[in-house]
Amino acid sequence: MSNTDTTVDESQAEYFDSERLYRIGLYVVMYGLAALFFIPYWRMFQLSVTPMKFISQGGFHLVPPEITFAIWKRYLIEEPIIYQWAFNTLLISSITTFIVLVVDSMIAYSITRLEWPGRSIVLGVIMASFMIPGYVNIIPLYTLINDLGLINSYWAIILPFAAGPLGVFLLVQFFRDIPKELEEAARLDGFSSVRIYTHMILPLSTPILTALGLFVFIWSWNQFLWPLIVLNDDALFTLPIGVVTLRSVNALSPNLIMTSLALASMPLFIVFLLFQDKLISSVQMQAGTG
Amino acid sequence: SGLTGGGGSDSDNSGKSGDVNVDYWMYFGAQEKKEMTELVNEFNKKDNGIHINAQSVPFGSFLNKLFTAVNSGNAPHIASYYASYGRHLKPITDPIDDYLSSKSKSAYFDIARENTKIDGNTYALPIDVHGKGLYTNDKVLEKAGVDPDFSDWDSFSNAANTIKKKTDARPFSFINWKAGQAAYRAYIIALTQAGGNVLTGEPGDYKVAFDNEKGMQTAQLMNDITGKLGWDSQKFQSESARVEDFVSGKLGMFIAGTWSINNFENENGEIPSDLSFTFKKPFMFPGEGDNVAWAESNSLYFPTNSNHTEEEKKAAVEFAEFATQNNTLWASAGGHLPAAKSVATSKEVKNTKLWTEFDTISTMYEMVKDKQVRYQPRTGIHINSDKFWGPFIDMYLHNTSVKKGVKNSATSLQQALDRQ
Amino acid sequence: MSNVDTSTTAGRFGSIREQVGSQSTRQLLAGLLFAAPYLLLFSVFLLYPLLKGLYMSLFEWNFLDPSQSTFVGAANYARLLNDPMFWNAFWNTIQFVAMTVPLILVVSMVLALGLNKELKGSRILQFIYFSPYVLTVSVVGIIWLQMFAQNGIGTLLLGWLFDGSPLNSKFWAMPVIVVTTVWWQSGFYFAVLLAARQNVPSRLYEAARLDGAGPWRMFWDITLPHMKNAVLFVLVASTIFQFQIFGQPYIMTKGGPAGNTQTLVLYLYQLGFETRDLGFGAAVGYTLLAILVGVSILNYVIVGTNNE
Amino acid sequence: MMLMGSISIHQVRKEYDGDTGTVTAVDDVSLEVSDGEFLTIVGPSGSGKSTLLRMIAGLEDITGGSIRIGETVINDVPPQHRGVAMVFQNYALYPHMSVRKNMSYGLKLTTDLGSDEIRRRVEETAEMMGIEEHLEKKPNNLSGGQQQRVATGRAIVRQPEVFLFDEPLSNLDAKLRLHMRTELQRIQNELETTSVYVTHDQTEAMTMSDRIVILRDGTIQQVGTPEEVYARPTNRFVADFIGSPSMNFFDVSLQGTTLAAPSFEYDISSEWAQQIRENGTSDEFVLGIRPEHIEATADQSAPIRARLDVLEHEGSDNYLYLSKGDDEWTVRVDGNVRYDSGTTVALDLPAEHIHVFDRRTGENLLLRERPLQERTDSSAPA
Amino acid sequence: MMLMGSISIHQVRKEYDGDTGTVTAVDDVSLEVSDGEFLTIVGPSGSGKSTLLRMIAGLEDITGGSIRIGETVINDVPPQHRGVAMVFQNYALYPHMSVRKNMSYGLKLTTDLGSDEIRRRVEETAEMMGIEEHLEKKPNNLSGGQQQRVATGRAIVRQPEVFLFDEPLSNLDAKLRLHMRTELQRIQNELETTSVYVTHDQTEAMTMSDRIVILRDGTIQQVGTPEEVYARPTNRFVADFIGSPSMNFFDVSLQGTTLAAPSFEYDISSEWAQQIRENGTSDEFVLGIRPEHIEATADQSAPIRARLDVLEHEGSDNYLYLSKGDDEWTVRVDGNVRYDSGTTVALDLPAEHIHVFDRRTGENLLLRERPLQERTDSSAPA
Ligand SMILES: Nc1ncnc2c1ncn2[C@@H]1O[C@H](COP(=O)(O)OP(=O)(O)OP(=O)(O)O)[C@@H](O)[C@H]1O
Ligand SMILES: Nc1ncnc2c1ncn2[C@@H]1O[C@H](COP(=O)(O)OP(=O)(O)OP(=O)(O)O)[C@@H](O)[C@H]1O
Ligand SMILES: O=P(O)(O)OC[C@H](O)CO
Ligand SMILES: [Mg+2]
Ligand SMILES: [Mg+2]
Repeated sequence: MSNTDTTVDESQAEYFDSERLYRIGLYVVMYGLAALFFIPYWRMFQLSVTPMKFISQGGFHLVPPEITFAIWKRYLIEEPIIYQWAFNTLLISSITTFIVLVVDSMIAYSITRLEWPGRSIVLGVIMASFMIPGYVNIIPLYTLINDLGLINSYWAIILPFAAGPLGVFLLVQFFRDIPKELEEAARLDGFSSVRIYTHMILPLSTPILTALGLFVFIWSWNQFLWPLIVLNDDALFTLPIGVVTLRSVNALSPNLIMTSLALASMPLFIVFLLFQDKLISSVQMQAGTG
Repeated sequence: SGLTGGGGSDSDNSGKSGDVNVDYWMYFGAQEKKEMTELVNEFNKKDNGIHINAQSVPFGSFLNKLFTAVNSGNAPHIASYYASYGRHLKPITDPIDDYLSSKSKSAYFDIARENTKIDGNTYALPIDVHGKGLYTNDKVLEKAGVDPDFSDWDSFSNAANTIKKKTDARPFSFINWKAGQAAYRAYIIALTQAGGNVLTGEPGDYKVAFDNEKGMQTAQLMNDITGKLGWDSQKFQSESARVEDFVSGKLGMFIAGTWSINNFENENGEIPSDLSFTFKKPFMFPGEGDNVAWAESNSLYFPTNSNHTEEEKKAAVEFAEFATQNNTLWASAGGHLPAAKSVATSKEVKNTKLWTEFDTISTMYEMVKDKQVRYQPRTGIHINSDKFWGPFIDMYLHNTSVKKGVKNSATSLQQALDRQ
Repeated sequence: MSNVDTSTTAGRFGSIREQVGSQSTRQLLAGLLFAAPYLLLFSVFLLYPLLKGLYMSLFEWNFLDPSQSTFVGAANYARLLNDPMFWNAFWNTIQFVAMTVPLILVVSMVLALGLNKELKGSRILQFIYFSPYVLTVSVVGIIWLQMFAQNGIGTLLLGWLFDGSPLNSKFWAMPVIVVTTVWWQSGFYFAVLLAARQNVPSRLYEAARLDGAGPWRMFWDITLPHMKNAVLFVLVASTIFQFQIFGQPYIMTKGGPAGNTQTLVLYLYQLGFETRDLGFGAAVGYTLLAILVGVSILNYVIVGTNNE
Repeated sequence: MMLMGSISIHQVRKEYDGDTGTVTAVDDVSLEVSDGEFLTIVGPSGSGKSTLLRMIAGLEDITGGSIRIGETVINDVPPQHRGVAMVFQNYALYPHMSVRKNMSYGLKLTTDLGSDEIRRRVEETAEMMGIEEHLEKKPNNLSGGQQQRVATGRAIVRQPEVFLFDEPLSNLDAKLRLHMRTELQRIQNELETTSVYVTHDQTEAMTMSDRIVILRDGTIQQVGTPEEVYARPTNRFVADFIGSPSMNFFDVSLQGTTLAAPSFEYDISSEWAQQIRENGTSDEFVLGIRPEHIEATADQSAPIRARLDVLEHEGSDNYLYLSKGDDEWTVRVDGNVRYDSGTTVALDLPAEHIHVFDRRTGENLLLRERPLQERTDSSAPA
Repeated sequence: MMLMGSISIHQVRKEYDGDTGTVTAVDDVSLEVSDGEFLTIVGPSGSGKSTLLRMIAGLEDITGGSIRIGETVINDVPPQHRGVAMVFQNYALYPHMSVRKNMSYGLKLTTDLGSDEIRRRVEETAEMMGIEEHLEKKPNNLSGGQQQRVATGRAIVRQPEVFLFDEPLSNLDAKLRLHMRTELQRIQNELETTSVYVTHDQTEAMTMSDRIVILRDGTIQQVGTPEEVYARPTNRFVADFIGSPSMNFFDVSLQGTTLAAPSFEYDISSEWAQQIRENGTSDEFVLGIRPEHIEATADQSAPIRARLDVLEHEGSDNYLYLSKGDDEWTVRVDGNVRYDSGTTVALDLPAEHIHVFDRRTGENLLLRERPLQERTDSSAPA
């Protein structure tokens, strides 16, 4: 009981010094990375307000020598197709989110709370479909959508998306953790199955429903390939594909393109700002690490 | 209605009840779209019982969407596409000779009219004839003190070398746009002047013809511009880099379309006042071949759809005639030479800056009149695809050797033709 | 309890008769009703296309008139094996995944470990790190395209490396797409790893401090073993997702230069929606599926044995 | 009316389909609970206590047998119509509803009482439970004890014929548990509603119940009053389970009239020896005696001796933890009796308190000999 | 050598930056722990027990004051060099390392012992803790009790000068807790290493320690042997905290020499009355008496009477829960004494056992009068 180290005295000073150094280094690294991460945003905004004459001159400006909001004005006021796109995207995302929340919570409730034979097999099949990457299916799905006459319709975007297993997976996990006793107490109190779903399960699941909803919303908002394939009419476009066509149609000016990008990303940035914690926690729920 | 499709529209949407409704898909953008929309609105204002419902479909997926729409029975009555794609579109479009007014049969430039016919049947009406020429930045030329003869390679290359020496601008770019299609069209111009062909043979039995010496030489020339000759850079920083360079005086000359003038506009929609340029016939390439330039027509096709009534088909053609024969706007702002002779030479067109000042439309008119333009081969395949011409961009930027590039391009093109 | 409420009693006996009937029948009925809407969506829009894809891949599929399709058996698959375009896309995709996945892991791990410490402004940092993830691929692609354009900052800073736009360089185009993807995706995995890191009981670090472990040892002996599952999630999820890369090359390079950024899904897209070679496209899709299922199973086996 | 709250359980079975075949959670249990009785079910974890309770409640289907409440077989009656109310271990309060709503919901759905009447009942019950001030709060804002009161209140307000409790106190800390225990007892005294109470805490069972059921692996080991199960455990399992600290057990073999353990020998009468031999299945037995029945004597000549490891004081008792070889002893002595650790203590085992069990079957071989002791005498159950 | 394990805590403070300003977790604590002593820190949740312990361990910076171990001020010494080992509440075993690695990890990192020597030490310790068979297992595969043993073993193997325990038993169930308690005592007897033991269970503190520190809101309320804090609590808080069931308290006012509660009156000597008056800050006091000190008399003329609500039997004692008006009584009587619920019981409060506290400050006003009782007498702490 006597093997105290004799190096105690030297090491203590070092111990606290290196602690401080370590923290300084940490700040440098983390803020440095943040700066790197930020560059693209800054570049986007900077270009969007730089007049064409400076852009075509080339050369590099940290801050543009002259600033113009002509393009912002043009998109926001004179050519508001971007509003139409934003509205379309909002519509698609909202409906998708709504359907996912309702339909997925129903089946998750059914699987976790109601006893019927084969439900574990059904769950197994749904979970296995997790492995199927969305794009593998595009060709047959496309012929299906075509056969159903849904090309150029929002349902073509909404329905296949709502068939995805993510929501079922998350909600099943969550519903499983709602104490069974709550439901049993409710049954003793005379709740029917529907009432348990609407008055117990749903209110108790608001956190996960919000998180899932946000996530589905953002995913749906950001869909690119599929809407590109099934939508034909630029008045029906979503923001993400609209923005790309702006680029190939109006072609040139980087300031024009960057303004449209900034406009296209704005709505989700605001959503993210408002719901940062919820969104991040939903990411974590997906990974089962939250 | 938004959810079930077909809802949105670029033109005034509300047709009167009882009107014949005609759907019209177009891929135009920017100025072109503006002018076309105006034409549609003008037509809709007429009290003729027809309502045109115009929708924009992005160019990149236009063909694909059109095929799908026909396939799923949702095709519009009218669709815009290139006139030389008639053979490719034939399986999904209908001929319109039965509906065509007699006036229309002689309204267009012959070359344009002929190009819309397949086996004697009319499949489309041409809106315009547009082609590629040589744009020169006059300030750069002045600075270098050159004024070459633009129909002779030696003279042209001397001038180019002088520009290279005397200014810090690059003299000449073969392409304006980093896209296979741009390379293809420029290549056709040079190849034709060299006496070569892209394809030979008859429809249904086309053979690739540029994988020979002439084709290879022309490709080599193209490759030299960014290589040995050092006239242009091997960098292509963005798709629009050449246009930006041209506008800012870093590029002296380049090959681009009549409509490319729209790309010179700044964020306020104006051509920069300090930019002075000219549009020339691009007949400076070496060789013993014909001095003709590549040309194309935006046209209106009539996709197959068993749901379309006779009345609608008639109305569709009526609109197409209107839109192709009353489109002075198409020249003034869209930058194209109208395909209808009377329109092309109308006062309104001749009074535009494009005719009087920038020379794009006037030059184009001359070339058409003088039969100095030629359409590309009309194949059954989507011949403009990057799949075939991507290698030319790679060659131009020295990512591929000329030999390999030409071979790749030729092989895949031949394969596609055979598969047809 | 002598005053048992009569209404209770009446209610009780009154409704016994109506409610008699097996509980399990009622549960079965309710269960199926609740499950039906999703199952319908699932079977129509997921299961059916999956099977149809397999079917289509056995045909020379006629787009305009499917009834005219000719059965070719495994010919599409044979063609695929001899298709240099497929193999090019395949190897490009593998290259992309092999570069992107480890980079994402490292970057997101550094971000997570750094942000686990209490830093001033950590909410803002978290916002910045995560925010690219909420962008759509088109925005991401175009911004990064611009970063390496003529006067793009990337070109200016790193131009000496690749002489011109890296997106024109056979060597650099893919790395730029990789970096773009890392910027876009790391935030997601950062959030996952951060949560995993925060779930490591702090008591363990205290015990380790008393045991004399330094930061490095703690990382290897405590942090990493605890985050093992999260790290595996990152690896598997990002591998599967990155295998499906489409948007970035579609927007930034169109698969060029010289086909060097052509990827499987991009090829799939071109086959299906440009060439309309649907049968062959379906075969490519199924091959991609087989690869991904293989990756998942491989992972399952590795995780399975690791968790012994 | 008198029979309303009686429960009659007849050969009830419950099987679950587990991953590895069928699990029999409750195995052929028969039991009568009379109206107003307070019956406790104890047993180790997994012994089927909750399952049995939940079958009475209607939360589990009954695989075999029948259960009556009053006159009615309730096997197929849905839970809300069985006239039972249940208090769960973790209270199962609806977290998103106020206390008032928690308490009134059942009344609203299962009776046709007017809302005024419901209000009155809820408030009356809340007052009885001392939670009238918290009626508008959400359960999460209440302490554990208060939540427990709400849960009990929610059961009471429905005025059921039977209360079912599933370990209602186990989430509370020691002091509060003690308090709520007496409170529950007070309430049951007042309402006289038939109650079935599940716990795995034998102290709770011994102090609260009229009768105790000891379950093990889904079968009843013994049913009896606290005094009975304490003094006359039918087998070693019950003897071990009931009483705290547990009974001391020693592996012995019977040699003549001597029970020989590794570290001591103990003589019994020849009648007992014979009885043990007759009933036993082999020569291997277990000798059992409760800590409170062992006498630590001054008489250093006593045959059984062991070394004191630790002495602990509890209430007015001292507990001695002793050992000799592999045999360990726990002995309860008076708080005045004092020993130092390390000293050797002599022990005496009064014959009237020893139990002998068959080592294989665990059966109590001297059951007949064990008189039922009065609960309040000095060696009563702990 | 003798001083090596002594701890000297001098005016130690700990402040945390909370969301709502600074939180003072430990407030000016001074304390001497002598070598080999077993000191227990008790107090309610949030009183600063863990914080104080963790400052000794080096897991928290010390905001003010100093701590010595042996001769060295260890404020700035990193934890691994303080010669302390700690057992955590949830054991903090490294879950992915075998028991053997768990135990040897610290030795490997902080000493230059050869691997043979480490192996020997680990196995020796494992044997001592009875976990030698589990050395190759992962902690998750062990029961709670075994994990506790590993955690303790991991501390022991390092042969520290000071053991620190932070509620090491609170994750175990009642029976196991009792068992491990005696085991820890046995080990500490054997090793004689200075130990600081944090718990909020006063029974643990009373049975295990040489001395007890009672903390409240970061300040020391009292330091003393178990006997001292039981018999001579410096204030109402200590009196309430120590002893189970808790002391009975009644709000009283002093009228002449009579302490008047709502439901009874109690006469005290005039000297006491005077002393109370002099030391008190007002006329409001609290009368306190432990359940075991109240005498339930047959003498029905006794002045204090209350109605019996519940009687509970525990060990060889009966606990009576009585009430009169708002005053509630808990009384411990002999197990033989028997009452029926509902009867009225007469109570006597021996003067030598009553405590009077200032109602505002809580100070024990009769501290001087309270003799230190022997621990083993019949009214010892429970
Ligand atoms: N839903 C179920 N499915 C399968 N087996 C079950 C189920 N519920 C309980 N069991 C099994 O039935 C047996 C009895 O369980 P039960 O919950 O009744 O025990 P218990 O005595 O209440 O235990 P505890 O004291 O832990 O609450 C156990 O073996 C348990 O594993
Ligand atoms: N890291 C911290 N940051 C801020 N405040 C803290 C921190 N750790 C403890 N505290 C506060 O310090 C006070 C003392 O906490 P401490 O953990 O020492 O209490 P404790 O007596 O050990 O309680 P318990 O019995 O619940 O373990 C509490 O008010 C607590 O909220
Ligand atoms: O179309 P998205 O937005 O799903 O893009 C997917 C990416 O291309 C995969 O890396
Ligand atoms: Mg249970
Ligand atoms: Mg603590």
